[in-house]
Amino acid sequence: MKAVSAEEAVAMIPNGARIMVGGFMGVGTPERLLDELVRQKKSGLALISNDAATPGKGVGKLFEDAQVSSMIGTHIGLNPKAQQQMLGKQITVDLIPQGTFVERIRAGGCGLGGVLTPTGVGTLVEEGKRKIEVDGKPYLLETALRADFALVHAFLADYAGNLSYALTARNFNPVMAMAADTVIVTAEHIVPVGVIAPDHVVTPGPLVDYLVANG
Amino acid sequence: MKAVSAEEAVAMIPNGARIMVGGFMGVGTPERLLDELVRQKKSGLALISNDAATPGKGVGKLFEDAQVSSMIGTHIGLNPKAQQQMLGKQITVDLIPQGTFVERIRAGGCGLGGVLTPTGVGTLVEEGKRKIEVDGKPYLLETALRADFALVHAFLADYAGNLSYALTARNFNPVMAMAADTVIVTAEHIVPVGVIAPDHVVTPGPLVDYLVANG
Amino acid sequence: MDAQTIIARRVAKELRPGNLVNLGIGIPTLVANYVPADLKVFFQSENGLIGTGPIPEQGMAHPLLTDAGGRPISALPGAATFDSAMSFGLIRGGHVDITVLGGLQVDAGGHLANWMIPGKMVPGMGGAMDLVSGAKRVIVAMQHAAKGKSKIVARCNLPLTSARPVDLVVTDLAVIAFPGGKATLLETAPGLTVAEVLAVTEAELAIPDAVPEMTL
Amino acid sequence: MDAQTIIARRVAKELRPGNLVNLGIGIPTLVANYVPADLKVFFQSENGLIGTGPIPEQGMAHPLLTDAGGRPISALPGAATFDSAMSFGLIRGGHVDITVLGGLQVDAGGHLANWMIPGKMVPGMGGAMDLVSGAKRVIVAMQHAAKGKSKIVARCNLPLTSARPVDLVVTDLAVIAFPGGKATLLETAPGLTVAEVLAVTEAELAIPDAVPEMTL
Repeated sequence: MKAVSAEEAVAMIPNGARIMVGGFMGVGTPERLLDELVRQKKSGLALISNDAATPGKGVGKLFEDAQVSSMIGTHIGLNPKAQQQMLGKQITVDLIPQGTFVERIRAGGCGLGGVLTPTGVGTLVEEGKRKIEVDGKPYLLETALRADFALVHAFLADYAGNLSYALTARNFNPVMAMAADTVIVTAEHIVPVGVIAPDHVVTPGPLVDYLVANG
Repeated sequence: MKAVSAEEAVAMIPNGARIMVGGFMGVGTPERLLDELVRQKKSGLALISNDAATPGKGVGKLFEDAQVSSMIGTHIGLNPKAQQQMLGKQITVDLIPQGTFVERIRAGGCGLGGVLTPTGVGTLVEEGKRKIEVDGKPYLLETALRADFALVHAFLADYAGNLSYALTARNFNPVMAMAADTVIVTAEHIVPVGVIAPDHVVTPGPLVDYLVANG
Repeated sequence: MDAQTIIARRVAKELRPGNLVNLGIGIPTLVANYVPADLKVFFQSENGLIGTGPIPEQGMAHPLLTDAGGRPISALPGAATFDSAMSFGLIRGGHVDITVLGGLQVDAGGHLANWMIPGKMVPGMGGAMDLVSGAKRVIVAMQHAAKGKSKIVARCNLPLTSARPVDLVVTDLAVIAFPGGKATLLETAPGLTVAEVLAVTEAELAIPDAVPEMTL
Repeated sequence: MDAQTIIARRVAKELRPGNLVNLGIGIPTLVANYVPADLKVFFQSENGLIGTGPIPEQGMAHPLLTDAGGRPISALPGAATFDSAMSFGLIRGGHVDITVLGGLQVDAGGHLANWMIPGKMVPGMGGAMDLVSGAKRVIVAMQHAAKGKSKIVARCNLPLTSARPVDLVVTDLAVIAFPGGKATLLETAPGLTVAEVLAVTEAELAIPDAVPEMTL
């Protein structure tokens, strides 16, 4: 784990990178990294995020100047800019069920090739997917999902990179922190080692590559 | 969630039941329920447990008087009684990789039909299993595993059934608490609602059917 | 009583002590308002909470505690938070006793369409497909008709949310279940006759000997 | 220096700052004793801990804090605990930088057999198959020969632990890697010649121009 500035962290992300961003409607999103992605005008981003948040909030900021070229998510209903760009075919959007979304990312982080889910069987979601029967019940084979970078927001981070999360800001952050080649974290509070008790650590330090320092 | 005595809890378990028992070498095992299974002489149990512990400890107690008829686990190397019964064909033992064991239980608890794992490909473990390629890489399809009863040991349980675990006694308990028709819990301490902060609850109360009361 | 209130009140009567309940946005959210104070149920918010409480008092909201729409909520004593993998493990794994969702169409076989209108903007299915596939009991809370057209249809022409049929539909006019895979009229709204309900329902409904009025 | 000490000391030299390391039982466990005090590595115990520390002092052991063999351990400041799904997610997902395991046989292609001897009592593979399949780097720490027979064999006749070849084998006599899928002698134990190692090795070994002695 290395402490860096938000500027240094985002400078590592090339245009066209595949990025996972934690958060649910902008709650639990690393806003400082999003602001910096905007400031550094990163473009052609392949975004993996539950939703498109709202304009000006969380990943919603990336749609203001069309920095996203493709998105995998579950819902973009509350961001008109993302919708316009999807309808105008400026971005391709792959909308998938939320439980499938999180399991695919978990599989990517846990070295699984995929999972079998009943969700989507008999719907449009099954198009182009392998259907596999187990004990006579049909499931869709949903494959693992990984990214070049995961942008994660924690509540507490200690000097060793251990992370804990608060309330509903946990959401996709812990699974994304396992599913990317490089994991960059912001935290509401950076605290000494030992402040987060071992049983309360959700993301162990060795998973974190870069922690954005205060100031 | 209903508070019961250990005697009442175990009385619900019929002979021949399929039971999952938390713990790793007896650490994090609900000993009071194991003692009661012995006292009530339950027989023909289909045991799902990581290991056979050691004689007289944890699930090891069930092998003293041959109460187990079959076992799915990952290792029985430290319980000579379990080994004798396996070699004597008194019990059938299905030994599987530990990562596969826990993912199969998780799948059972999370409504997945199974997972694709690279573990075991090209080894004896792949016998009789479907091999599935994803992006040119082979995986074994490992199916979901559930039980009639999960016997779970927590560190703290509150009056609403919320559970938290301590140190390495967490192990298989949280996944098993999701993968059985009936979940019975013992805890080191029963505490008022609110003592376990929402962010520190690992197993939410609605998953727990019975909590074994003190005394 | 307006249509939404009828629906929300009637759905609230389906909740049992100890139930883990997930309420979708729209009419389903209103159901929480009509749960008797002495009935202990748990509400799940799929963004990672069991124990959802009412909108917090002025000045008590926390930006990291919201519902799935991003609106501030409170957490009751005994609440538990978790990540999205756990949240959908609970949903897909059948640990949610009741999910209440809105609907665009439900057909005579109980199939629900509620996420997509071809040709229109598709916002995404969010958690709806997992909820309908996985919850122990699926209740659809919706108006009986929209723009004069029955939403209880012979066969959905909108894309399905799940191949799994729902368990109960509660509208402002009727309560419908699907025993044996066949749409069956269980109750009518107060003051309505069976014939009046049938007249505005596209799907064929089985009519039991007794069809009482809803008690609200 | 005895065989075990040679092996453990040499393996310890493979650890890099920040590595997440899983040590198997037996010789691998000894590796922790030879990690320089100023080298910050994290040890994982697959029963649910990162930050394993030494055996606790008298009276300080806690019955709920043990290693995968059930023996009391301590946890260092900054330790983290988790359930088995997470533990094996870390292992299978490639988050463990180095796993050190014992071996029964390693063959010329780097394949490891370490969990089963047909006809003998099979205790179970525990976490070994996941560790070999998933860790970023797999190091086998074992004696070069057992009962006078080379454990570095042409081809494993014992059942494999994984189809994936290991990265490094450290024995009391040699260090062997598998560049291009071919067993290659990298180092000999202090005082041993290449010829002496070859004489007790069943597998054919490629010999680079320079084969230095281990520094321990």
